[in-house]
Parts: sequence; structure tokens; C-alpha cells
Amino acid sequence: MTSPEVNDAAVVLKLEDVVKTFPGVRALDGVQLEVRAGEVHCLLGQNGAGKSTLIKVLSGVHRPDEGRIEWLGGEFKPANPQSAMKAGIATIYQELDLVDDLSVAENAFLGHEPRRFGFVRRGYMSRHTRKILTRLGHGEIPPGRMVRSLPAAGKQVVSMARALSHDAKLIIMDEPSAVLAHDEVGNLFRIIRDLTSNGIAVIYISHRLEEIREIGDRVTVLKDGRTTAANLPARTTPTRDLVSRMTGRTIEYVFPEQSTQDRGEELLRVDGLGRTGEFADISLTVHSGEIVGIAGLVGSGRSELLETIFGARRPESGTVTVAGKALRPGSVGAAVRAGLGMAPEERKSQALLLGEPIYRNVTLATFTGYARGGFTNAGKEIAEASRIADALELRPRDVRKPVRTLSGGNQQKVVVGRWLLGDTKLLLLDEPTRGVDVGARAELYQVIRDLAARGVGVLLVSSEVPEVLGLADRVLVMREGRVVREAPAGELDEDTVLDLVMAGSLQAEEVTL
Amino acid sequence: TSNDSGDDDNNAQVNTGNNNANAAPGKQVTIGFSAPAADHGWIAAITNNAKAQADTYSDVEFKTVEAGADAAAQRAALQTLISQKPDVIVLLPHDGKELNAFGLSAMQAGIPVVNLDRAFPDAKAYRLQIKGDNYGMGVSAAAYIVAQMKAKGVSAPVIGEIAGMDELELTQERSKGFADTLAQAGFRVANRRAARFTADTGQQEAASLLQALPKLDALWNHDDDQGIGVLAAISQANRSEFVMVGGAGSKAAIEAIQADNSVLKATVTYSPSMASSAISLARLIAQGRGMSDLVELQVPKEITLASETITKENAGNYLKLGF
Amino acid sequence: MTTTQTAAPPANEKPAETRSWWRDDASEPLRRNLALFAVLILLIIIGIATRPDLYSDSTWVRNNIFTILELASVIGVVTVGMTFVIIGGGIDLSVGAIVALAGVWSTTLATQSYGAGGMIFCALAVGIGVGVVNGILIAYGRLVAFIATLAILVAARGLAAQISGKQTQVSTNTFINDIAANDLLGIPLLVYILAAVVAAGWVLLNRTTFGRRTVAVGGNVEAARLAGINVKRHTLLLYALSGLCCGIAAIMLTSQATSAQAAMANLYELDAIAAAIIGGTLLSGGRGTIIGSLLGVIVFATITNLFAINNLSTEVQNMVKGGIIVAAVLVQQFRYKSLSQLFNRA
Amino acid sequence: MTTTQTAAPPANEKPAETRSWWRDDASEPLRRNLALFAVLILLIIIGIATRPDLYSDSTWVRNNIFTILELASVIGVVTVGMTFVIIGGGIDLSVGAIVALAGVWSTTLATQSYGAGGMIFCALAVGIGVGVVNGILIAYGRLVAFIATLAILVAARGLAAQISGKQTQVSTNTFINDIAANDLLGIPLLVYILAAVVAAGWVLLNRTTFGRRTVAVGGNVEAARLAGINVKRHTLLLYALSGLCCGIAAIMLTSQATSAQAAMANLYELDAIAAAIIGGTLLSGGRGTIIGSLLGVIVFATITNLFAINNLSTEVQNMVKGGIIVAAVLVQQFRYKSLSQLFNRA
Ligand SMILES: Nc1ncnc2c1ncn2[C@@H]1O[C@H](COP(=O)(O)OP(=O)(O)OP(=O)(O)O)[C@@H](O)[C@H]1O
Ligand SMILES: Nc1ncnc2c1ncn2[C@@H]1O[C@H](COP(=O)(O)OP(=O)(O)OP(=O)(O)O)[C@@H](O)[C@H]1O
Ligand SMILES: [Mg+2]
Ligand SMILES: [Mg+2]
Repeated sequence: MTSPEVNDAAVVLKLEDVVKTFPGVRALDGVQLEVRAGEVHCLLGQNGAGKSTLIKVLSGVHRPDEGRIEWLGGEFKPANPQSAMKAGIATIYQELDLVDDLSVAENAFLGHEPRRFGFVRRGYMSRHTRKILTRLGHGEIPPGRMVRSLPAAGKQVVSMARALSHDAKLIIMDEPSAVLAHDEVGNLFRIIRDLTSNGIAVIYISHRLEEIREIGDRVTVLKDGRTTAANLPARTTPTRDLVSRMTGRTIEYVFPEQSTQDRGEELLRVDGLGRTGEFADISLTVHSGEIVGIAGLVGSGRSELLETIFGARRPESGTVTVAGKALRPGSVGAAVRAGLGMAPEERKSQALLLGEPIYRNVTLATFTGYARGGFTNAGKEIAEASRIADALELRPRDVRKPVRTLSGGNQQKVVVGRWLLGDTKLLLLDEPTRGVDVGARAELYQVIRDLAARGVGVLLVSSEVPEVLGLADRVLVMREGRVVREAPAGELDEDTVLDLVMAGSLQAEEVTL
Repeated sequence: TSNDSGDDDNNAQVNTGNNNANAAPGKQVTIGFSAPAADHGWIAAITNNAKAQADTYSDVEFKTVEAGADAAAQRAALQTLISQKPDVIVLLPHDGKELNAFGLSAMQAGIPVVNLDRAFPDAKAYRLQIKGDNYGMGVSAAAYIVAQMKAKGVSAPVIGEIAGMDELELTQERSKGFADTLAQAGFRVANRRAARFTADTGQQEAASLLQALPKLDALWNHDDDQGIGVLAAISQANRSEFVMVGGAGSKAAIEAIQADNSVLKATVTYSPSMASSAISLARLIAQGRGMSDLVELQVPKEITLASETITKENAGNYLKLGF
Repeated sequence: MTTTQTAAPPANEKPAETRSWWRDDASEPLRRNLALFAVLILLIIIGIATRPDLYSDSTWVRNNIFTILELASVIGVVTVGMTFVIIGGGIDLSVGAIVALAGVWSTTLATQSYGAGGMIFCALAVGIGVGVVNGILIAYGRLVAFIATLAILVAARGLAAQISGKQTQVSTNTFINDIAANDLLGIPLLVYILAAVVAAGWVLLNRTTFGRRTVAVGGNVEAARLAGINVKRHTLLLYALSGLCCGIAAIMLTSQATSAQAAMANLYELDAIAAAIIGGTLLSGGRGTIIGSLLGVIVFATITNLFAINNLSTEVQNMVKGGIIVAAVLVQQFRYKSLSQLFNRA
Repeated sequence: MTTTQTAAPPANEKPAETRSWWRDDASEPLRRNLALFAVLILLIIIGIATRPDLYSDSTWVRNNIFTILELASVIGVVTVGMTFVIIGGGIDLSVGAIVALAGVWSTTLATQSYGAGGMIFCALAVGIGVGVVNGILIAYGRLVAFIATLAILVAARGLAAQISGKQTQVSTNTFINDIAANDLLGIPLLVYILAAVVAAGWVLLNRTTFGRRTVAVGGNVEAARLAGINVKRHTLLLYALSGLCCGIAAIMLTSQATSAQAAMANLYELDAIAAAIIGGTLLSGGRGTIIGSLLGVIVFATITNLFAINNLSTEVQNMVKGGIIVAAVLVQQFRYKSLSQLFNRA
């Protein structure tokens, strides 16, 4: 099954018929996997296919119920994360696993701190961390800095530094690019190539096919916890094939037709909005039925802008007007009453009640509307939530299940679905497809388009330029807290946007040179 | 206070009453007993004394229920006691006013109630009330101090007070008796700290008080148990310029007074021996007998023990009564 | 364009769901409550085994049940309020102090002169008032709940001592005093009050928007805020609710003791928190049940009763009590695991 | 937005990123501690204003400082252990009970017969032993820390009452009693012990793997587990450490009071938790400083001292104390905000 373009290096890792069940879910149901030294082996699969579970089995977090794992020629049964690391398997987990109140160096060496008589060898650890960070292209991050003060992308670098701090022969990366901007992804790939050239194997998980094409050697596809295809050549396998193995059906990764209808009356007007250190002097409008996209680098202040418009932060200057009426600043309640809705960037910490049933999450912003005299109407809520679940093809469909048991992409559908109830006139979407698989992504795009067609205005923030260009009618490009360009989507292409977005960084680099 | 766990063999606070007509066995009676569960030497002595006194009678069956942490728990415990049909109940309530209702209902049900120490406000709630004199304690302590100051010729003495648990009414009564009596001599309390009847809080409050009063002439400490800590604080601060009066009358305090090697010169009694008397009298009430030295055929309704002042001179007499 | 019609027929999802519906997390509270029931039954069996003489008397058993429930009633009412606060992500250390302050305030001579109505009004008003102060400090002053309510604990007890002059204030109002003394259809009035508060609490938590907001605020405060819930106002209301429960409890306790004093309801905060947690309320918020809390209170009261009828000394009592608390929680966990394994095999 | 070029960053830092790579709140603990210092100075100023007669005497001032530090010493040692437990994501309600049990056990006649060494050994062993029981229940029995340590609180006080027969046990050992009575170079020995424990705690927290892992376990237990830290063993050790601190405190308190009894160290758990939180320790774990906790303890001791030298009555004392706690925390927050604005402008 090995394709000719993959070298004949030794197989380091081999999984046979691995099964892992959780109460009510067979997360892994007979997985086969074979990884060779020095290759980048990609794992593909829809949300909930079992990718994260698989790597947790490999890294000693979960113990498999059945099956056999071979590592470097011997049987491998890691009892805990520590023994997996000792055996040479390091993992960058999908959920960031850092401690906010420890420094960069302490996080990188957490669990295996260099020490003498129980005392941390701080100097040694700091020097070593700096070396790793430099290797990662981020020598500017001081090892003594608290991780709390780093932005998401910086934290990702620290996670990577931790993986490199082990003397690993296999590094597993679970969606490392999800929180990275375009130039950061390039940097990541450089590091991966550096690793593989040293004979280190990498298991790489991502929902972005173009990344897999660029960095991957071979691909294994999972569906419903089963291997549906193994060791496909990453560069040459047609997209159609990959997608059909993932979904069991054929879809194409395309955006819905741009709507042709004229845009309606002005819904949202933002004038001179600013917050010190985050963004300044932002003015924009969104019309009924219009999708306005905001492109920009991670850290360009887009999330803060959306949160400020939504009333979750208080603006220091400027005004927000909805349908001609000034919005009370700093009040989410007022924004919701005015018909605004927001799907925030971090769904787990900002949007979901993980232990509560799906339907209660879907109706979180609207349950008061179904209530009579303060008494809730659970029957109505379940019916409405089920309707949304059907419309969004939520899996599982039973809305009484706790949200915690859903995969990432389905959780995102719940968050978006929340604002499909009630009379939302303007939807603010912050990275709505982060960590969402191809199939669900296409469904979400369709949902967003349908909303616009119904006259809802959409303000969309995304770090994926094709997404902004493909979905939006009009695009704003932000850099360092300011809008640097505004144009209809048709007038922009990917290269132009990337150029605009990164101009700031390029100029900055010139300054230091 | 002592380190031996109160064995009853030679308990001086028990009336073995060999030469007493009432010691002769009478009708078989069941005495129910309940006292709160404070981790405090005085309360422990109360319970021990009651039990030891009951053990001296062949005609008494003694049933105790320990009340938990507060009045509600004690009330619930008493309910279970009632169901065991005692002939008489001896009760040291958490708070007399809080258990007044229980006293009333028990009396109405025909079970005489002997109230120990903390009075019921309602006279119908008890058959006999036997208690110490908290106000009198303060009076005695103040009287001793006034006499000492007069003898030393101190006209405007600096007087300190370490009280017990401030939220208890008995503490208020003691302080009132103290302040009233001092006022008659034209004196007043310069600083008053409230400890919690334990040695560690006594030490801390005393340390604070000594710091607040760089010069001191007299000090009254309400309770000899916490007094261990008060004396520790005094010696830790190297202070000795004043006289100290204790309260309650523990064995350790009486010994210290007798030895006369510390600032503690006197203590005013509030003796747990009242529990022994309460059991004796409860037995007589249940058997329908009177006190043999009295003409009356029945036990009287109220007995208030005097608070005596123990000094070096009379310490020898009281030593056996120390708890 | 997406073509979705080809796959995922709902038919094959159904069986998996029916097999596992009871196992999903929503039923966990129920299972935990079953475990508490088991503990309760065990305690009663121990009671029967150690005192067969008493338990053979049916009148005594009946009376004993009411003794336990009356013992549980005051702390039970406080625990209902506490459960809301904890589910909402907070903690209220001031409950005992509020009970004392409300009790003392409503038994001052001045208040008593307004009769039973005045006393009840006063107790409830004081309870709500202090609760609102807690709420303002926490919601708007952004103080940690632990510190804010600890400060109010200290201050409220101080104020209660000040008002009462540290005296025990006797209630001369027969209406108030009769609440604890009287029965209706053979059941003590206090038990009715407890039942009413528990029922109201259950409805409030499970059937009203207020309850839903409480779970949301405690479960994920950021999500609640971004869903448009006024988190600050809700937090304020939660502490006011707890204060209200304390006001009710103050009347009940005053009636039981026919008096009030500054030191009353001592350490009720610990009892209430312990009962709520034993009952399955998550200390970090977002999850809990009223029934669980009620069972927790009753378990504690039954333990106390068991000790009393066996006349254990307080020190032994305390040692055993510590052990029983640990055992009760362990039983809950054991039950949870072993039962789910049992069902898995079936 | 300022122009980045003026700031002259180190050559290897990209200016555009210096602004966006981190938000500068790493120094927050320091700023909080500064705020506590401000509170402390305010309290001293109030002291000077109300009792100028005393404060004008330099010997008195010197003695007063030591009085305050001695008052703070026992609870300070307990608070160091508590700080570790809270940073590690737990809570220990049993500290007061452990101090009492260790104190009582080490002053039984039998133990005293082994001399000072035997007493100290006994106190430390009892402290660590009970701490280990706490740790086992929480780490391996998976009990909520609040419930487990509450149960141990009740049980340990019961055992202490049983051992002592509820008597106050006098220490006749002069070595032990002299610890509290003696000075070295004019500074009380107890203050040295406090300083030593604080210093050891600081080093342990900031310079050893144990301390760094404590932050990890409390801050993100999942991350700690994934990093291969044995979370259970670490949790066990944290409670054992707290128990050890209680054992040390028991010796100190026994020495101060020249005696021990079951009711000693009453409610120290609340004092220690409050001091730690006032000192900036996050109740939810993952963040806290030893110095902050020490300052918290000293602030409380200074408040008590202030009340004593002004002869305030207990009830007024309590009312004012509640207010001061609230004010202290508010000052911290105010300072935090205003200062960060100040720094932003600079
Ligand atoms: N701890 C758990 N308990 C119960 N079910 C779980 C648990 N972890 C994962 N699952 C379930 O196992 C299945 C596989 O989940 P997994 O996280 O491995 O998917 P994934 O392929 O990583 O998805 P995504 O791309 O969204 O991250 C899902 O149905 C998920 O709900
Ligand atoms: N104290 C501060 N000092 C300087 N800059 C700050 C400060 N606080 C926030 N920022 C800025 O606010 C922005 C926050 O970054 P964030 O990653 O949330 O932005 P974003 O554009 O929403 O990115 P993403 O696409 O990841 O959502 C950054 O521009 C950051 O530099
Ligand atoms: Mg995943
Ligand atoms: Mg963002």
C-alpha cells in the first residue's frame, strides 16, 4: 500500500485493531496506523472521527480496550503520559495544556524539570528554553515571561517547545495550526521539516487539506473510529478521494454562490470605535442581508472589536448604532435585545455550559422568550433545539445529551445554532470554523449564506483568507488594530489580502534590520 | 484543672454523706442528666461530678444525654431522654432562655426539672434551680481588688479585665458585677479583652492587654482555665507589678495562690460542685424527701451558691474543692 | 454545493440512544441521591440494631422521625438558599450570622411591640438586606465571595451583639413561639415550613428562568454573560435569596428557642455547605439539586439523632461523625461506579 | 498606540510583536503586595493618631511590633501550609483541629515524660499523620477537599477531646515553655520560627520542582497530568505539608499558652484562609505568594492590636473588622486598576 514517493525508512509505530470505548460511544473501533521514521503522517477525519482519542491512546492518557500497539519493534502499553514521554513520544494536545501562572521555561519543562536536590536549575532551564525557542523561530519570547501574558499563538509556540524539550522520536501534533496565523503556519512547517530531517516522525492532524498537501508525506483517514484508508500519498491523492473516505459521501470544498440580492437597509454602524492597546478608530457598516468579513493576523484586535460591538467590553471612544438607534455601551443585554448575536472565539470557555444538555445550550440566549411568568417551557425548548439540530445536522441528534460529549465541530454548531433561534438581525461570528471539519464547514457556510439570504447581517472574523473572500460580500483588512483596506470581496484576491495583512510585520522587520 | 482524667475515687466534690440521714436508700429512681458539650474543664467537671455523685447512691439509675453543639441539638437530645421516662431531669442548658420551653413542657408532663446554673426565666419551668452567682463573682473580685488598692494606697489604679466568651450572658453578669463594685470605690476598668475560656485565647488576649497597658495595678481574669494562658502571657512579658485575681477556682489556681510565687493572689469561686448537689437534691425530689437540716418536708425551689474569695490564707481549705 | 442526503439515516442512531439514555450525565444527580438514601437507610438500620427497645415502639418511631425533621428544618431552609448560591458559583459564609442578626433584630422589645407580623417582616427584611449587601460587594464590588461573606459574618455577629447587648432576648409573642410548639394533622408546623421552602426551591431551580440563569452563571459565567444574561444582577439576587432563607430560618429558630441571641446559629455556614456538597452540589458551581441538599441535611440530623439515642459522648460522636461523612461520600462514589458497570454488562 | 520605534527593543525582538505578544500583568502579585503594605501603613497611622501617648515611646513601639509578630506567628505558620494547599487547588478546613490534636497529644503525661524532643516529635508526627489522612481521602478517595477536611476537623477535635478528657493539659516542660518566653538578640524566638517557616515556604514554592508543580496542579490539573506529574501523590504531599505546619504551630501555641486543650486554635482555618486570600492567593488555585499570605496575617494581627490598644469592645471590634477586610480588598483592586493605568500612560 506504500506509495513510491515515501522512502523506505523503518516503521516506528504500528497500531492494529485498536478499540477505545467511552460510556455510550465507541470512539475508536478498530484503528490501523503505521508511521515511519522521518515522515509526516497526517490524520484526517471529520469532527468526532476519533483523531484526538487516538493520539491520547498513544500518549498514555487513555488505555485502549483492545488492539495492539508496536513502538520501535516492541509492544507498547503506556500506563501514563510520563511513560509515553520516556519512551520518546511527545504530544501537542488540541486543547492548550499550559499553566498560566508558570513561566515559559517552566511550562516547557513541566514534569521533567532539570533539578539538583529538588531545586530547579533555573539558569540551565532558561538557557535551554531559549535555545529551543530560537530553533522555533521565536527567540524573542523571554523564557521567564508568564505564559498568562502570551496570546494564543505564543502559547502554541510554548506547547511546541515542550514537545521539543523531550528527546522525542515521535511528535504528535493535534491541530497545531488551528490557532496560528498564516505566517506562523509557514514557520511551523519549517520546524516540522527540520524535525523530520533528523529522523523524527511526526503525526500531524489538521482539517486544512492544503496544509496536508504542503507538509504531509502519507495520510491515514479515520471515519467513525475506523481506518477507512491508510498510507495514501499526501500530495497526490485527489481531494475528492480524501473527502469521500472521510465522509462516506462526495462533497466539494466550495463556497455557496454569492447572493445576488441587493443589500438592504443599514443594520449596524460603528463610528470611530477604539480601545487603548487593542484597536483604534474603527468605522464600519453592515447592511441587512450582507456578509462583511474581517481579515487580519492573529492579534490584530479583531476579537476585541467584535466583543466591544457586542457590549462585552466598554469602548473608550466611538459609538455603535443598530438600526438607527445608539446602542448602550458595555451592555450585552442591550445588544441582544437590539437583535445582535455573537459566536465567540473560544467556544469552551466563552460559549458553552459543557455539563448541560445540548438544548439548554442552544436556548441559552432565548429561553426567557419561551417562558411564561418566569416558568420555563422545556418541551418547547427541546422542540426548537431539535429543529436547529436538524437544520445544522448535529451529531448526535438527541438534544438532551450533554454538550461535553460532542466533538469540537458539533459544539461549534451548537454555538451558532443558539442565534438561529429568536430574532437575531445581526450575527457576529469569530472564527466560526476553527477546528471544524470539511463536511461540517460546508454546512456552516451554507447556514451563514441562508441567514444572509433571510436578511440577517453577518460580521465575520476569520484567519483563513479564502474563507473571508469566499463568504463575504465586503471585506475589511485589519492590521495592528486599524482597518487598512475596505473593498468588495470581488476586488480582492488572496495574495492581495495576505500582502496587506502582513505589511506591518514586514515593515517592522525592516526597522530592526 | 488536672492532667488525670478525673477518676472518681477521691473526688472531693462528691458528698459521700455517711453521716447523713438522707443517705439511706429509698425508692428506686431514674435521674436524667444533660449538659452541653463544651471542651472546657468546668463543664467537664460538672458532668464528672454529677456522675460520681449518682454512683454513690444504690437507689439511683443515672442516664445522661450529651447535648451537641447548640440549643437545638440539646433540645433534640432531651426528647430522646424524655422517651426513656426518667423520674427527674437535671439540666444544664446551653442557655436557660432557649430551653425554657422544654422545661415548661417537661414540668407539664409531670417530670420535675432541676435547673443547673443557667436559669430559666419562667418559674414554672423548673422544680429546683441551683446555680452559682455570676454577678457575685464580679463583686467578690472587685471587692478584693479594691481592698488591695486601698491597702497599697493606690488612688487611681489601672485595672484590666480578661473576660470569658463575650456572647454569653454569664460573662456579661460577671463583668457588670465587677464594674458596679469598682465604681462604688471610684475605680474603673481601663481595658477589657474577651477570651474564649481556653488557655490559648487567654494568652493572646492577655498579651494584647498587657501591651495596651504598659503599667497595670490589678487584673481580673474570669476563668482559671484560660488563666493558664493569661499567667503564661504575664511571665512571657516579664510583668509583675500588679495583682491578679482569678475565677472559678481550679486546682492549679488554688495551688498557685498558696505557693504565692506569681501575680495570682486570689480567685473567686464558681464551683462545679453544684452538679453533685443537684444530683443529691434531684434524688430527694424524686423520692419526695426534704433536706434533713431544713424543717421543710420538701427541697426548696431556689439555691444560689455564694462566690467565695480564695486567698493565700484560706487556700488550704479550698484545695480539695479545686477542679 | 453540499449534498448531504446520502448518509446518516437517523434510524441507526436510535438504538444506541435508547440503550444509553439513563446513563447520560443528566441522571447523575438521581443516582447520587439514591446513594444518599442508601446511607439514610443504613443509619436507620444501625438505629434499630442498637436500640431495638425504642424502635419497637411505633409511637416513638413516629415521634423520632419528627424530632429528626424538626432538627433538620432550620438548617434545611438555610441550605436551600446556600444551594442556590453555590450552584451560581458563589459561597455564603455569613448565613449563620444573618440568622442571628435577623433573630436578634426581630426580638428587640421595639420590634416585638409590633406583634408577630412585625417580627416576621423584620426578620425577612434583615435577611434580604444583609443578603443584598453581600450581593453588592460581590457582584459590583468584585470581591471574592469567600472574603466578602466572611467579612459580613464578622460584622453581622458584631452588630447582633451590639443590638442585643449580648443578652438572650426572650420572645414573648405567643404566635411566634407556637410555630415550633404546634402541629397540624399530627405533623409539626416547622416540618411544613421546611417542605414548603424545599418545594419552592425545587420549582425555582428546575422550572423557572431564574433557576436556569443560576446554572448558567455558575457553570460558565463568560458564556452566560455573552448570552445576554445580566450576571451581576443575578448574582445579587442569589445572595438576596440566601438572605431571605436566613430570615425564614431566623423566625423558625427563634420560635424553637423562644428567644434569640447573637451567638445563635453558630457555624450553620459549615453545616449548610457540607449538606449541600454531600447532596451532590458542585462547590465550583453549575451543578446541584435541592433534593440532594435536603437529603444531606436529613442525613446529618439522623446521625445526630443516632448518637443521642445511643448516648454516645460528644467526643466519640465527633470522631464517628467524621467517619460517617467520609463513608457517605465514598458510598456515593462507589455506587456511581459499580452501578454503571453493572448496567453496562446488562 | 505609541510608535514602537521609540521604545528601543532588544535587537532580537520584533517591535510589532512586542506590543502584541504579551500583556503585562506578570507583576500583579507584587502590586497586590504593595497594596497590602499600604493598608498596613494606614493601620499604623490610625494607631499613632489614636494613641499618640503610646506611640511616642520608642521602647513601647519596639515591643508592640514584637507583640504583633508573636500574635501573627502561630497563625502565620499555619497560613504558609494553607497557602500551598490553596495554590495546589485544594482547601484545608482541618488546620485548627490538627493544631489542637497535635498540641493535646504532645502534652499528655505519657508524651511529656519523653521530654521536649518527644513532644516536638509527637506534634510533628501527629500533624503529618492527619495531613496524610486528608491527602489520602482527597487524592485517592477522590473526596471533595472541603468535605474531607471538614470531616477530619470534626473527627480530630473529637479525638483531641477524648485524649484530654476535655481537660486543659499543662505543659511542665521548661524547654517547650521557654520557646515563647525567650528572646535571641532581642527578638522573640517565635518570630524566628515564623521567619524560618516563611523563608522555607518561599524557597519551596519558588525554587523547587515541588513548588512549581504545585502551581501546575492547582492552575491546570489536566495540563499537569499530561505533563507526567503524579497529581495524586503531589496532592497527598500538599496536605501532609499543611499538617506539618500545623504540627509546628501546635508546639508554638502550646509554648505560648504553656498548655494545650481540645478547643485550642479555634477557627484558625477561617483566619488562615482569609489571610491567604487577602494576600492574593486565588481560592480556585494556581496562583498565590507566600509573602502575600504573610502580609495578610500581619494585617489581621495589626488590626487586633489596634483594637486592643484602643480598648474597643468585642462587638464594635467585629463590626469594624468586617469593614476593614472589605476595605483592604477594595483598596487592592483600586490600586491594581489605577496603577496599571498609570503604567500604561508612562
Ligand atoms: N472523555 C470522553 N468521554 C466520552 N466521549 C468522548 C470522550 N472523548 C471523546 N469522546 C467521544 O469520542 C468521539 C471521538 O472524539 P475525538 O475528540 O477523538 O474526535 P476528533 O476526531 O478529535 O474530532 P475534532 O476534529 O472535532 O477534534 C466523539 O464522539 C467524542 O464525543
Ligand atoms: N495590555 C496590552 N498591551 C498591548 N496590547 C494589547 C494589550 N491587551 C491586548 N492587546 C492587543 O489586543 C489584541 C488581542 O489579540 P487577539 O489574539 O485576541 O486578537 P484577534 O485579532 O482577535 O486575533 P484572533 O484572530 O486570534 O482572534 C492584540 O492586538 C494585542 O496586542
Ligand atoms: Mg480532536
Ligand atoms: Mg480573536
